[in-house]
Amino acid sequence: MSKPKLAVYWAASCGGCDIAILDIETKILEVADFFDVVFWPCAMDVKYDDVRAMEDNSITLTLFNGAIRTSENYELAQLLRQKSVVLVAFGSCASEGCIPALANLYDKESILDYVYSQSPSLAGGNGLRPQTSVEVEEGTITIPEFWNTVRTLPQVVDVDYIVPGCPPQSNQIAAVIDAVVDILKNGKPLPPKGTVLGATEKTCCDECERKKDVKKIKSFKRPFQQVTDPDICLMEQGLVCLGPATRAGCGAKCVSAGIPCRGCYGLPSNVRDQGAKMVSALASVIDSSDPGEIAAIISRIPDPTGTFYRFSLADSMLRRTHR
Amino acid sequence: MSGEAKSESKFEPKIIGFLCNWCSYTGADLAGTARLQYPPNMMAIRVMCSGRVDPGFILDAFSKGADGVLVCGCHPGDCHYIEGNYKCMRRMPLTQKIVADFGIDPKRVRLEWVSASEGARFQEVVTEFTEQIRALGPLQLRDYKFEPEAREVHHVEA
Amino acid sequence: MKSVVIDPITRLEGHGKIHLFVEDDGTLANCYFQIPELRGFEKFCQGRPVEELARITTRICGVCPDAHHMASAKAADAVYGVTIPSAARKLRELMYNAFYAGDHTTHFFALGGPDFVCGPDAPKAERNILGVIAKVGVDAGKKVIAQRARGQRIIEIIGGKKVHPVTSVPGGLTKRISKAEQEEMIQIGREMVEFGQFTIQVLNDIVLANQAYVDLILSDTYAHRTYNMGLVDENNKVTFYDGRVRVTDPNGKEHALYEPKDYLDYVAEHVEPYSYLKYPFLKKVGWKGFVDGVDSGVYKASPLSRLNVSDGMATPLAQAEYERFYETLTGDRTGQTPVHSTLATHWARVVELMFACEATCQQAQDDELTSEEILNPPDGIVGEGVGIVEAPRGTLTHHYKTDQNGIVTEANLIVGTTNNNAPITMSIKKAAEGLITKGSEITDGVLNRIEMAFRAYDPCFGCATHTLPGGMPLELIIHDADTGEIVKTVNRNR
Amino acid sequence: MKSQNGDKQALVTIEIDGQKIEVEDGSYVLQAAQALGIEIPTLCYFPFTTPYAACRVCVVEARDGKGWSKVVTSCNYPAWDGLQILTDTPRVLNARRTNLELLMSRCAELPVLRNLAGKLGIEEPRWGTGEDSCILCGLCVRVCEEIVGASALTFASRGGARNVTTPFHEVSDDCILCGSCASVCPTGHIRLEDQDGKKVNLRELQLGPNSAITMPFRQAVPNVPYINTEHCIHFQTDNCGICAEVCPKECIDYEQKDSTEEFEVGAIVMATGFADFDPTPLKQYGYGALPNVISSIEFERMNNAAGSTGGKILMENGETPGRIGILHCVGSRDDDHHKYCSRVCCMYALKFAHLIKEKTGADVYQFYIDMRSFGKGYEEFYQRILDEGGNVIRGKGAEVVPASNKKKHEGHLIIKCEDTLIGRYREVPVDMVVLCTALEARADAKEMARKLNISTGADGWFIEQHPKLGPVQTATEGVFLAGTCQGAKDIPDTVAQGGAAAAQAMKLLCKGEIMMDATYAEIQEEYCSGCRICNDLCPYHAIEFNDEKCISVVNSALCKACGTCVAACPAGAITGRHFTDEQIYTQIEGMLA
Repeated sequence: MSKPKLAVYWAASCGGCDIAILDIETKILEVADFFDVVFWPCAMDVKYDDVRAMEDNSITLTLFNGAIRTSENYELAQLLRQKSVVLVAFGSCASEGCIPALANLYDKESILDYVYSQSPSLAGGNGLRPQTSVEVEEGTITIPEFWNTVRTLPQVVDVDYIVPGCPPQSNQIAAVIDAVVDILKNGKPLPPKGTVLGATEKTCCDECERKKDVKKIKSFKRPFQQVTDPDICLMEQGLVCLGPATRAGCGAKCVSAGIPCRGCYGLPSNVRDQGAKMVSALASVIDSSDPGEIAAIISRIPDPTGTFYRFSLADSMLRRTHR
Repeated sequence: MSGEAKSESKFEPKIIGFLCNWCSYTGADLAGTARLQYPPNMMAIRVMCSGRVDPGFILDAFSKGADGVLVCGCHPGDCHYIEGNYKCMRRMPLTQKIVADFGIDPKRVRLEWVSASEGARFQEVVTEFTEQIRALGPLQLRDYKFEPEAREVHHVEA
Repeated sequence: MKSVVIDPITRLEGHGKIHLFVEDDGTLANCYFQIPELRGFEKFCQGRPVEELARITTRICGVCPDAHHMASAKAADAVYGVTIPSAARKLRELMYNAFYAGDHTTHFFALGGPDFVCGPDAPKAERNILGVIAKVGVDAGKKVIAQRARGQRIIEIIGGKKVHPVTSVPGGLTKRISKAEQEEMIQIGREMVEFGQFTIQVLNDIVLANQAYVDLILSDTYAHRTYNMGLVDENNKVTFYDGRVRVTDPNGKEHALYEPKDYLDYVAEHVEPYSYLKYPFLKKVGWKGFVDGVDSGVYKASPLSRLNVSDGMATPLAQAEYERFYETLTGDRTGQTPVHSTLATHWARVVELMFACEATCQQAQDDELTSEEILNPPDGIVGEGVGIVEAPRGTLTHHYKTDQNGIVTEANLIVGTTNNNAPITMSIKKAAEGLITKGSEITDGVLNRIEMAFRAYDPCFGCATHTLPGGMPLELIIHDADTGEIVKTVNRNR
Repeated sequence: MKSQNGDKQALVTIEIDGQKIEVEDGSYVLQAAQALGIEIPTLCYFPFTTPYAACRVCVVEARDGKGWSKVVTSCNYPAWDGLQILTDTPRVLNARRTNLELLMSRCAELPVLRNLAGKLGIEEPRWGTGEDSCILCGLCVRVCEEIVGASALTFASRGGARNVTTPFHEVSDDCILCGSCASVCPTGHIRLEDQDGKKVNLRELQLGPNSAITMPFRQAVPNVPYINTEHCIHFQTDNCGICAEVCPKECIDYEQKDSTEEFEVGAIVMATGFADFDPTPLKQYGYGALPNVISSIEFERMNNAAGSTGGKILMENGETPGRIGILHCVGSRDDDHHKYCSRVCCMYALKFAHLIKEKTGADVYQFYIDMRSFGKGYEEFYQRILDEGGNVIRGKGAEVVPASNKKKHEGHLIIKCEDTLIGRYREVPVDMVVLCTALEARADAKEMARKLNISTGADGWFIEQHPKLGPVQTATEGVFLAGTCQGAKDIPDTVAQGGAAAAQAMKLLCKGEIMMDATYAEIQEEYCSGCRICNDLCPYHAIEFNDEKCISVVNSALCKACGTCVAACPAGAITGRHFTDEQIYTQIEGMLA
C-alpha cells in the first residue's frame, strides 16, 4: 500500500514552526521514511499545480502554519482544505494569529503610511507606495493585496485539529507525530474534531516549577526592574504573567528562564478569551478596595491590551481595533 | 450587526445589564413593583454577585451586537457576599482600558451600585445610561466578520 | 514581447518573485525582482513596552529570531542608557555565536549547498538537502543535524527557548547559568570546532575540487563591484554581536566606520512601487538605480562583504581559512582586495562558520558565565536607542524611540536581507541577461542559475520585508504579452 | 494562722477559763481563746498583722497556778506550758473599763465604743468625752506596711497631737488606693475619697466598694469567686496573699493564666447576648455626674439579695429613697443613638415599680413614650401596677437636675418632662433616678461575625438567614442564633429561640450530614493547575489549596455561590453551578440575537 501523504505549508508565518519541526532532529528521517512528503516549501520544491492536480482529500495530513494575511494565504488555505483529509492549524499564527496579529490594533492605511511615508530612514519620501498592480514600460506587474485584518485559519476554513505554540515545542511535535503514526499504523481512532494536540488540559502553572502562594498585588513591576527570585511565582513578584490563562505544553520554558509568560500556547479549553480572562484574574487579586488606589496600581501595567492579547488578538472576541 | 446602518433619530440602543441577585436585581424588581418606568433597551442578566461578572461577558456582548453594557452591584460594604463587589470594582477599570484599546468608547461600559431599596435610583441609572448610549450612537464593529467575497482575490499565475 | 514570471522562489526563507520581460527574439527586455508581502512590524511595535520588543521582533523571522532578539535587546539597553554586566554580555555573545554556527550550517548544507555540493547542473531531484546527504553520506547528514541541535541547545540554555529566545531584557539577562549547563556548553563548543573543520573538509573535497564551480565563482556572471558593509571589532576583525559598522568601497578602501547610533547618517531607503521591500543605499553616495560601481550607493551586507570589510578573523582556524580564501580568489592573503563574486559568499560563509564554532568553544569556557550578576536594572531612561548586530544575512538595525515610560513611539528596522535587496535584483538581472539570450532555450538549469544568483545571499525575505514568509516553488511561465496565452511553462518537478 | 515568728513551735498546753487547749509554744492567748470560742473584746487586733496591743481592751488575767498572777493583753501575750488564763475576773473587767474610758475620753461618740461600753456597764466615762474618731490603734499603719507594703500611712507628732496621716499630710504617691486601711479601721475614722484625679479603686458598678476577690453574683455559673487582678493588692504589690492563707482548700492560685482551648464541633449556637448602652453621653440625665442616677442594670444589681446592698434599695448616703423616677427609652427609639425599641424596658420598668413599692413603699414615677406591654399577661401586669398606684407619665424625660433648695420632702433630684397627656410641662422631684438603658449589639459582634462568616446588620445584630423561613439559621451552614445577639428580645422569646437553635443544631448532629444548597462552585481537578489566584478571593474561606495535588479545592459546605472565583479563574477550571459561563454566554447571545 502507498505511504500516507504529508503536507507542511507556511502561510503568513515566520518560519519558526518549520524550524521547530526540523528541531525534532533525527526523528525527521523517520517522518521522511513513514510519510510521502508531498508538499513542504521550506524543505523541498513543489508547485501549486501539483497540489491542484491532486485528488480531493488525497493528502492524509496537512500541517498548516501561519496566519491568513493576504488573499494568497486565503487561497492556499482553501486549496489545502480541499485536498486534505485532516487539516491541522499548526502553531500560534494559524490557530490564534500570534504576535503579527498585533497589527490588528492598527489598520492597513496607517501601516502603509508609516512604512512608506514616515519611517526615519526613508530617502526624501518620494511618496511612492507599493501598488497591487503597476504599469512598467514593458507591461503590468502585480503583487498581492495586503489585508486590513489578520485572520486565523479556523476563521476562514474548517479546521480539524489545533497544535498550539509559538512555536510548538519539538518534543510535543514528536509526540503528535508518534500519535499520528500510531493511528495510521494501528488503526487507533481519531481524536474528536477540534481537539488540541501536543498540549495538555492544564495551564502553564502546572509545568512551572516556581513556588506558588496566595496572590495579593500592591504594585506591578516590569521584567527588567528587579532581579527576580528564581523560586517564587513571578506574579507574586509583581510581574504580569499570562501563565495562569495559558494552556500547558511548552514546559514553562520562559517562566523558568525568568520571563513572564505571554500566552503563546493559547487559551485553555474552558476559556473563551485569553485576554479577558487574564484581566479578570489579575484585577481580582489587586490588593486594594479604594478606586483611586486601584486605578494607580492598574496604571502600572504598560500596554495592557498588547500584553494580555500578545498572541491571541486575532482570535479574541473583538479581533481588532474598531476605531 | 457590524456596520449595520441605523438612522440616528430612531436608534434604539441594545444594552446588556448584569445585575447582582441581592441588591440590583431586587432594586430592579422594586422599580417594577413601584411602577417606575425605565427604557426597555436594557436587557437584564441576573448573576448572584457583581463579582461573577467576567470581563469576557462584556467583550462578548459587544462582539454580538450590544451598544452598551451596564454592570450593577451592591454598594461597597453592602455586598451580600461581603466583598464580591470589590472584585468587580477592580476588574472594571482595566476592562474599560482594554475596551478602549479595541476602539470602543469606554463610556459604553458602566459600573453602578444599586441597592435593593433603590428602585428609583435603578430607574435613574438605566434611563441615564440608555440616553448616553443613544447619544454615542450605534457601535459599528469594522471588518469584524470574515467576508471573503468582499475581497479582491489575488490569483497566483498558472 | 513575452512576460515571464518566476513566482515564487524556493529554498530561501521568505517570498520572492521575479518578473522578466523577454523580447520576441528571446533576448531579455527587462527584469523585476519583487517582494509581494509586508506586515508592518514597525507600526505595531508602537505602543508596546520597549523591553517586550526583544520577544516581539523575534517573530519577524523564525529562522534568525536570535538576531532580532539581540539587536532589539541592545537597542533597549540604549533606550535605558544602561550598561549590562559583563557576564550578561558574554552570555549573549556566546549564544549569538552558537546561533551563527547553527544557521550557517543550515544554509551551507540545506539551502545553498545543493547548488554547488551537488553542482549547478545536477538533476533537480538531487538538488536539495537529501541530494547533499547522498553526496556527503548519511553520517555526514546526521552530523549536520547534530550540529544544528548543538546551536539550538546553547540557545535554549542561555535564551531559555530554542526558537524565539526570551531572556534578554534592558540591563542584561533574566536567567542564570548553572555549572552543569556551562559544562554542557563547553562540550558542545569542542564538538562544534570539529564540525567546522569537517565542513571545510567538505568544501575542499567536494566544492573546490569541482573545477566547474570554481570557474563559476571566478566568472563575471555573478560579480558585482558594489560597496560592502559589515560589523568589525576594535581590530577590524569580523564580529557578530557587537562592534562598529565598517563600509568599504568596491576597491576595498574604507568608506565609513560608524557607531550604530549614527546609522541614519550613512544609510537611507529607496522605494519602488512594484515591491513591498525597500532598497537601502549609502546616503553619502546616493541612489543611482540598480547599478554597481563607486558612484552607486548600492552595497552588499553578506558573509562575503563582512570578509571584505574586515582585516581578518579573530580565531586561528578561521583566520587560516580566511587567508586561503583570499589567496585563492585574489592572490592577496591579507584580504585588502575585495572579492566581488557573489557565489564566493558560500565559501565566505564557511570561513564565518569556522569562526563561530571557535568563538563558541572559547567563550563557553569563561568562568564568568555562571556569575549571579546578570542584570543591572536601569534607573533612568534616555528615550532613544539603536541596536545593531551582524545577522547571518546582513547588518541588522533596530532603532527605537520611546516616551518617558518606555513605551515605543517609533520603531525603525533595517533587516539583514533588505541590505541586499538592490544587489540581489542586480544579480538576478545580470544572470538573466547572461542566460536568456537570442533564441536561447529557457531550461530548468537556466532557472536554477538565476536562482543561484540570489540564493548565494541566503536571502530571508521573511526578515527583509518583515513579511510572513512562505517559500514556494519556482516556476517560469512565458506567455505572449499580446494574447496573454501561455507559450511555454517550465517548472521544477520532482 | 500566723504565730509570732512564723516557724513551727513545740506544742504547749494552756487553760482558759478552765478549758484546756494545746497550742504552739509562743502563740498568742487571744488566738487560743478565739479557737475555744471564748469572746475577748478587741479593737486593734487583726490576725494578719503583728499584734500591737494598742487598744488594751483585750486584757486578761494570767496565772501559773502557783500563786503568781498578772493582767496582760491577750492579743500579744505568748502561751507557755501550764499557763492559766481567766477572761472575766473582776480584776480583768475593771482594767477593761478603765482602758475603755480612757479611749472614750478621746473619742466618745463612736458607736463601736458606745456599744462596748454598754456591755461593760459604763454609763458616762469618768474623764470626759472627746470628739475625735481615731483611737490611734495604728492598725491602718501596720496593714499598710505589713500587708499592702505601701507604707503610705504613719503616726505623726507626739502626745496629745499624735495622729495617723499620710506623709506631710499630702495625698501620697505610695498609696495604691486599695482601701485596706479603711476596711480594717475599727472606728470608721478612715474614709475613701477621690482626690487630685486619684480615683478610689473598686466600686461595683456605681454602687460602692467591693472586694477584689468576689463571686460574680449568686446564680453565677460556675459559682466560684474570681480575683479582680487590677484591684487585688497582691497583683499590685506582691504582698498580702491573705485569701490564699485563709483558704482551707488552698484553691487560690495567683499564677493561673487565661488559656485558649480548641474544640471540634458540628454546629455552633451563637448566644453572645447584648451590651448595655452606656448612658453617660446623654448628659441631660446626669448619669455619672449626679448622685443616685443609676442604670437599670445597676438597679437590678442593687435589688439582688447577693448584690452590693444585699438587696436593699438605698441611696448613696445609705438612706432609703422616698421617690424614685424611672426614665424609659434611654438610648432606644432615639435617632441619635438606637432607632429601634429595646423591647424589654417597659416591662422591667413596671417590675421595678412593683419591687420598689414592695420593698420601700416609695412613690415611683415612670416616664415613657409608649407603654409597650405586648405579650402574654403583660398588659394585665401593667394594669396591676396602675392599681398599685404606680405613677406613669407619658412623655420622655427631658432632663435631670439637682434640686435647688433641699426641703426634706422635695427629694434630691428634679426630673423635667412634658406630660403629653395633659399637655403640660412638669418638674417631678425624686430621690433616685433609674435609666432604662437600651440593649445594643456587643462591640465585638462584627469580629465574631467575620470569624463565622455570618453577617451583622446596620445596628450590629447578627442577621438571620431569613426573618420568617430561617429565623435561627445564618448565612453559614451550621451556625445558629439564639437570644439577644440576633436582636433585642425578652426572656421568653430568648428561651424560645434558644430552644429552636438547639433543635436545629441537634438536627444536624443527629443526621450527621447537611443538606446543601444546589448552587455552589466546583473546581474541575483536571483543569486546575494550582495558580492559587482564587485562594484569597473567597470571603468564606471556602477555597483550600491541596499541597499534594497542587490544586485548589472548593469546600462546597462553605461556598455561598457568589461566583467571584468562577469569574476570576484564569484556567476556567471553576464552574459556578446554575450560573455557568455556558449559561450566561447563551443568555447574552439569545438577548442580542
